[in-house]
Amino acid sequence: MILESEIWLALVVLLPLAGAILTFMAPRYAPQIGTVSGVIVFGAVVALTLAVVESDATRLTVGGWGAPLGIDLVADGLSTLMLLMTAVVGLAITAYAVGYFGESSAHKRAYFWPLWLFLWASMNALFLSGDVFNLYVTLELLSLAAVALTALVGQPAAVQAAMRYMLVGLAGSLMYLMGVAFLYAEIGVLDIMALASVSEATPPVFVSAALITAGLMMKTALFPLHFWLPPAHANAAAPVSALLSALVVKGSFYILLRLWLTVFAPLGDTFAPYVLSALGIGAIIWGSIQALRQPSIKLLVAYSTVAQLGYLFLLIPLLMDDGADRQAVLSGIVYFMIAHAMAKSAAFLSAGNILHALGNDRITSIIGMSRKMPLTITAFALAGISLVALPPSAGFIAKWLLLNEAIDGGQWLLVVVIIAGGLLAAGYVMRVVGPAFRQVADDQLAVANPVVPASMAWSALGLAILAIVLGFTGVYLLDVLDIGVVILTGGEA
Amino acid sequence: MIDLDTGTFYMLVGTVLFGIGFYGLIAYPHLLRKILAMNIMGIGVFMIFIAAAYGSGEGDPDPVPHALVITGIVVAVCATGLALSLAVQVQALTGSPKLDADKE
Amino acid sequence: MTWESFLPVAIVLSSMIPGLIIFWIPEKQSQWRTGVNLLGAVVKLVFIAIVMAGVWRGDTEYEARLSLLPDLDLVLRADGLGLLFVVLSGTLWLVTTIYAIGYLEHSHSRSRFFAFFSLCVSATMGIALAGNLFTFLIFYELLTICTYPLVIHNGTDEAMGGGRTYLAYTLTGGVALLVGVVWLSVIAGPVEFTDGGALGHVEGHVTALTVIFALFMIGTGVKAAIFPMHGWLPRAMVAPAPVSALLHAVAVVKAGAFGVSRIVIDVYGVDLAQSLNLLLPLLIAACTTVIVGSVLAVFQDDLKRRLAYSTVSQVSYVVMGVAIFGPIGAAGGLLHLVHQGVMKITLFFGAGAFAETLGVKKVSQMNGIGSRMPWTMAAFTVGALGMIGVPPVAGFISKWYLGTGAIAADVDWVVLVLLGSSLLNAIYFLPILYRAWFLPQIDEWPHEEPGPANWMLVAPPVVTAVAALLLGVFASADFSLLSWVELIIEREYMP
Amino acid sequence: MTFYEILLVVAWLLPLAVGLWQIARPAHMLRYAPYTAVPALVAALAVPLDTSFELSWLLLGATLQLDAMGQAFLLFTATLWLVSGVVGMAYLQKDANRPRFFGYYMLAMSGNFGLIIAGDMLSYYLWFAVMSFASYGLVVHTGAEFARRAGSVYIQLVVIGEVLLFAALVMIASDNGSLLLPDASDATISTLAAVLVFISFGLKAGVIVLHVWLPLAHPAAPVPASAVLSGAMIKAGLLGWMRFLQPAEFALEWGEFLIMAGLLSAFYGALVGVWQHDPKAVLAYSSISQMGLITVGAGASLLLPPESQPLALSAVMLYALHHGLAKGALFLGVGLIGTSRAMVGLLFVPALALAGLPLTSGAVAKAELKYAAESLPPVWKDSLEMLLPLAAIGTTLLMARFLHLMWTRATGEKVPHPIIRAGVLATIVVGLIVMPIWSQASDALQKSLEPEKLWVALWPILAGTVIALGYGVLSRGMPALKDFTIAAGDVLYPLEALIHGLLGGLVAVKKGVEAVADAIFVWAQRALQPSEAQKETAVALELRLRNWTTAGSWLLGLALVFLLAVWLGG
Repeated sequence: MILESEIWLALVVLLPLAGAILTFMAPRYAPQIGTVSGVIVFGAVVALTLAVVESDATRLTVGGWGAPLGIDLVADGLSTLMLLMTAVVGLAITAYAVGYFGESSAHKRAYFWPLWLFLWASMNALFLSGDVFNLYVTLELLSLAAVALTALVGQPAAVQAAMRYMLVGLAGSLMYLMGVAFLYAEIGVLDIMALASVSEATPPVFVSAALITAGLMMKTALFPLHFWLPPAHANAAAPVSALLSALVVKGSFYILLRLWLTVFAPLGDTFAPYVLSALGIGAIIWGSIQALRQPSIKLLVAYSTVAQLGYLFLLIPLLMDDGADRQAVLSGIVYFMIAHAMAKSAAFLSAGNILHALGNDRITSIIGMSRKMPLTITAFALAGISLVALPPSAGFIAKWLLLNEAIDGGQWLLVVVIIAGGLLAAGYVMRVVGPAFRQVADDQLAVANPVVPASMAWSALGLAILAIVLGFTGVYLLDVLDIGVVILTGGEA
Repeated sequence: MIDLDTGTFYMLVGTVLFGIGFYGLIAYPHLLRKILAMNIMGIGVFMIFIAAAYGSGEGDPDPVPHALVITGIVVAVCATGLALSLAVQVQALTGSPKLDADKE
Repeated sequence: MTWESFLPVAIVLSSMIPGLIIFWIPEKQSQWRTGVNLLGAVVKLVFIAIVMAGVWRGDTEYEARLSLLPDLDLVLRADGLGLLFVVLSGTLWLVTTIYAIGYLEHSHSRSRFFAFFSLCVSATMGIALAGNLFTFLIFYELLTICTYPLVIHNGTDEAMGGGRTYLAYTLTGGVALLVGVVWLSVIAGPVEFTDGGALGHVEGHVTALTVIFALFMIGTGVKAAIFPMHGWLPRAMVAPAPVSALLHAVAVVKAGAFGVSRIVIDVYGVDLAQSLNLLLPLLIAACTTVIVGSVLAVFQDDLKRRLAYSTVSQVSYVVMGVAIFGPIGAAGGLLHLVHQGVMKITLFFGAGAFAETLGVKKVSQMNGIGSRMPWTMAAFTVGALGMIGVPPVAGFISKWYLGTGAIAADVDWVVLVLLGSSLLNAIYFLPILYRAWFLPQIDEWPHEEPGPANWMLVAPPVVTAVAALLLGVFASADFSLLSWVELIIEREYMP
Repeated sequence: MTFYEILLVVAWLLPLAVGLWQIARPAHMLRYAPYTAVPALVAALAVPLDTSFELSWLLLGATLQLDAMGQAFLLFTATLWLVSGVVGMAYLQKDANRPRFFGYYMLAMSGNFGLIIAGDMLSYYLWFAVMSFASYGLVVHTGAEFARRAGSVYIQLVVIGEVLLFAALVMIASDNGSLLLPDASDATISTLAAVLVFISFGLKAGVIVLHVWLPLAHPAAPVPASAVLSGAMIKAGLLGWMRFLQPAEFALEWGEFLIMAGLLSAFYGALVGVWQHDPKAVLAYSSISQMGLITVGAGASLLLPPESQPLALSAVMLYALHHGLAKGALFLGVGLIGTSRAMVGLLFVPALALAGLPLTSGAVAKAELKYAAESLPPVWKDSLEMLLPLAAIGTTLLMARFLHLMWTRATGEKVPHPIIRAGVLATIVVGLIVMPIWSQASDALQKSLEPEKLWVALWPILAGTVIALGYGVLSRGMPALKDFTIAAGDVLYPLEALIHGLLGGLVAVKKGVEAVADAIFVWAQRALQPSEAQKETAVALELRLRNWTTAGSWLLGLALVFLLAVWLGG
């Protein structure tokens, strides 16, 4: 029996939720249940994608309530791609976690699986939410799961980082909610499309835009509000770092993107997009500089995230500019999100392997390790290639799109920044890859015979390879993105 | 006296509460204070929703914000719970109810 | 996929697949590694031969296309110019592989080495067969990436430093190229390499086209080691000899020079380039490099460094040829693309063999080496004389075309540069020959391996030296390189 | 391919093939080495004139030919290579490096033959190069300090010559679109190209100032090598001039220039040569001087009206032939040092022939030269009539010096190797026999025997002899005069000093550039590389951001900025 495409909308949220509950109830079998759930969720997302490709944008009114009180799930090209990105990274992280939480304490394992699947469910729900309040709820749930996962390691630094992350999450969500409240007070609807069709440039919308943008900026860790990210991402367990950096920050950015394309579209010709772009520039420079300074690999990778997130904001002015090819700009930004998700998760998982095998992740420890941990170092190097945006990689295609639009729009400052960011990235990636290739005698290695479980090594490598291979699939991805996206950027609503 | 209608008044109060909460969040290093400040912020937001439900005061109040506020309160309670447990852990692990960077 | 579209892909894959396989071959299974390597190299040559025959006849279009983004295709296409480079690198790959097997007999991480080595060759093939700027860019950067592990193969501080310099230069160059390519496609749409130039439909944009050209020249010039972007090359000489030989004498630097040719001939077209006044600055840059490289070479005692500076100088001959407006000069440049490769690889093979067999790394240690390693030194001598431009070694033929081309294009002063360069070449090569053949040996060799030199180290330079001789002696035979170059000029340069 | 064509190819390639083999496999075919010149000799005698054929696949298309000039050159060249080779085998009998020597010997021989039968400029260039580079091996053969120094000077000038010739060829080819030698005569050669051709071949021919390598290299090489260097290879420069700069398109000034350069060389060679103490150096200077006279002939041929030009050219060829054989015999004769005076006495024959004693080849050649000079414009005719005898006096003095030096070294301690003796004899005899046959063709012999010519030929020799004897008597009482010498290479030393100065300047410039570059590099590194303080500041600033008060202020501030941005930017 072929299910109606709407059903998949519900299933991609419900399935991971069910998995979370099951793993919580049967902690002994959590890895097995988690793995199976991961595969099933992945399958469901693929099925949804196929359904969306076939029947264009899809909408499900849960329980038949309908707006304004009911919950509407909406899948268009953008959300489908986000779901797919989450599913791919999620599957790899699931595989990785099986090895990572294998023999270590049962306690961590017992909490990791339900929290992770719960996070996945809220992530999927977030991408499918059709109204601004549901976005708040899913965002908050996402934060809570992420915070709990951060604290999972239980070390003081991790708990402190989690606490800070918690406060950031709450403050950000509350600002967002405040913005929603203003919006509702002014317009009286919550559905995004409905808001988009009636929103105008009035003072309450201004206030709302400021609050929402500021709150989401902090949750997306846009410079200079990124202060919470490096400690949280660096101190969490490796699979958690990977999903925080690759996915969770994308959640809040997704909301930002979606709202600016619709509800706040009337504010597109103000200075606001330029402020975002300027902060993006700051992020690229500052994040890269910090990445060049960090003594440990995970911190380095975390600061790399700070830098890379800057790229997402860089071209917002063009995205909001009627004169530019907005569709192409959006393609570039989305492609960048996806490329970054693959590369960054691969980098964090490799860093996790190094930490696992060597007992620490200091850069000095990996001297000469390319011989001993070839898969891991290769994974990191490949991920690095995508982060630096060297061809042929997804990062390269993304940067190509961004660069193309920047040049087309005559934004030469942005061209310079994009380029400089790439070179700086090369600098910090080489800080890891270079020493790994150094040749030293066995007795000078940090650990003579490092051991990494196969599932960990391969899931990192798999994601890294994907970060390269996705460079060849641009046409398909962008075809998917085009579904229903006319409404977003065409201003025809 | 400035003549304020009820809706606008509550909206202002909500905004002020949000501001106070925000100040509390950033000004006091003690985690418990921060969590409480967060709750005050939340209450401020809810207040605005209620004010929005009130609208101009004529006709029936809009039911939607009420539903939202209830949902919001549930979420806030969950969050507060998690935050408190983390704060306890911080205290237990570091011996201080403050984050490192906030200690002067 | 049709047979015609499969072949260009096959030429690229026939070294990429062996490369990827070799990664997984355990360190000690050297027979397997050798087998896979040689098999790939031979299979590639077969594919190349088939394609060459078709292109020569001119009745078959070998093209494969993969769409990466709307309006952005990955295109591999075999044409005369591309095949010139393909044949050069394909043939020399086989020779170098044999050499490398002998050279690295006792080295560590051989699987890694040979794997990246093969990948580099694939990247070079991709550069040669790229059908548009985008594809060129992709393989160009791929080459940068795959070469890095080879440069730092020894893993010493010096090697790491060399690798860092290498990356710093090439990545910066790549960035310039990237901006240029993007910018040009914004102005002109997707740019396919077209005989006679691809920008015929573009009107105006004079400033932009000029700046883009400059960006291209920076991008390709870094790899071609055009002064003052040559700094990486001598420092990259810390790499093992086969790397210096194939990659830094042939693949990498030639990729740059080849890129210059592609851009001038098939993107801008000589006429447009000339009318935008782009060729003269390029010519001046090339001539400066020729002289500066030679002058610096004179002062080097380290043999490989001397050869590296010589490469800096010689590769710019190719650029010079392309920058001389007219078919004769262009022919000279393209001829030198091949000639320099064959001669310089001979020299590097020689240098590597001296280092590996006797531990001789400096010019000042080479006294009497001619009687100890006569075959290798004889090959080295042929290469060196060719570099100076002594007939009948191939180098003479290309210099001849460059010279006559320069006069035909009314840039007579270029002849002076050729003269100066020949003199300088003589200044830094002849003393080596003199020491080797006429001076008695000083004490003992620094690090002598007992017994005769490994044949795998001796045969390759002899083969390439003979090739360098034959290329010169039979320059105007029926199926010679020269006739191929003339075919290119006729079809692509001024169609 | 006809038989004669094959013969030409064999004549030219056999020495090359055997020579390469010789270098690769020492001592394998050593004993046959000299005889690789035989096919060339046969070819010179047998191949019909004006045979010409193309090898289109070779280089950029090569042509081989044998014309009258080529035949004459091939004849004496092949003879000389053959005889010197045979003598050399004996001379170097105990030399361990003999195989290497003959390897280079054959390569140079092949080059020499190749350039003679080359029908196009590129082939000429190629074989000229082969010969020049290969003979480096001959010059430095002994490995002595002196030889190495000579070799170094030699090779530097060879390279310069090659390079200049290359430039000239490139220009000629571009202007004319053809490389064939006969075409060069129909075409116009730009003045610059002509100057380059003059210099590059002048280096080989030893024209004054360009001669500096010659007095070093010829004496430094072993005897058989000196013989071919001075007798055969030096003529390649001359042949080059004649091949490349044919009269038809040549301006008068060039003829005058060549005559003046030739005369200068002739006198200069004699003036410096007489102060040498090494018999071979004396001979080398004599070569310079004699080549000067031949250059005069070449110059004269340009000044002559077209109908008289063949006469001048045949005079030049005759002179070249004569000088080649005579000088070859003298150089080989140096191998007789230490033998009896009777042996050394044998050398009087070629010496007197060089001086132009009637009935010798020298007299014939000189007569022909003078005969040609008679058709010159009056100014030149008169000057040459006056100056040529003076040159003959110079030659006589040189020969006297040479014979004196040999005479004093004739200690009689050694019995000459029979082959060496035979070789010297053979060269003399061939010279004596071949010359008349040749000169018969142009009536030169008769001309040289006319009474007034006899006296003209004779008096300079007598005068020279008197001066030499007078000097001998004078110097006996004056040791200072006896020991006076001019270092072989003469103006080389100031030239070298000059070049070293220039090079020193270059090095200084390079150092300066490097210093500046270093300074910039250091500066850039410092500018790009943040200082420790800056690094710490960056890290500290980053940590500072984590403070909630700071972060919260940023958040609030940014929210306000946004509010302003949307509010104001309507």
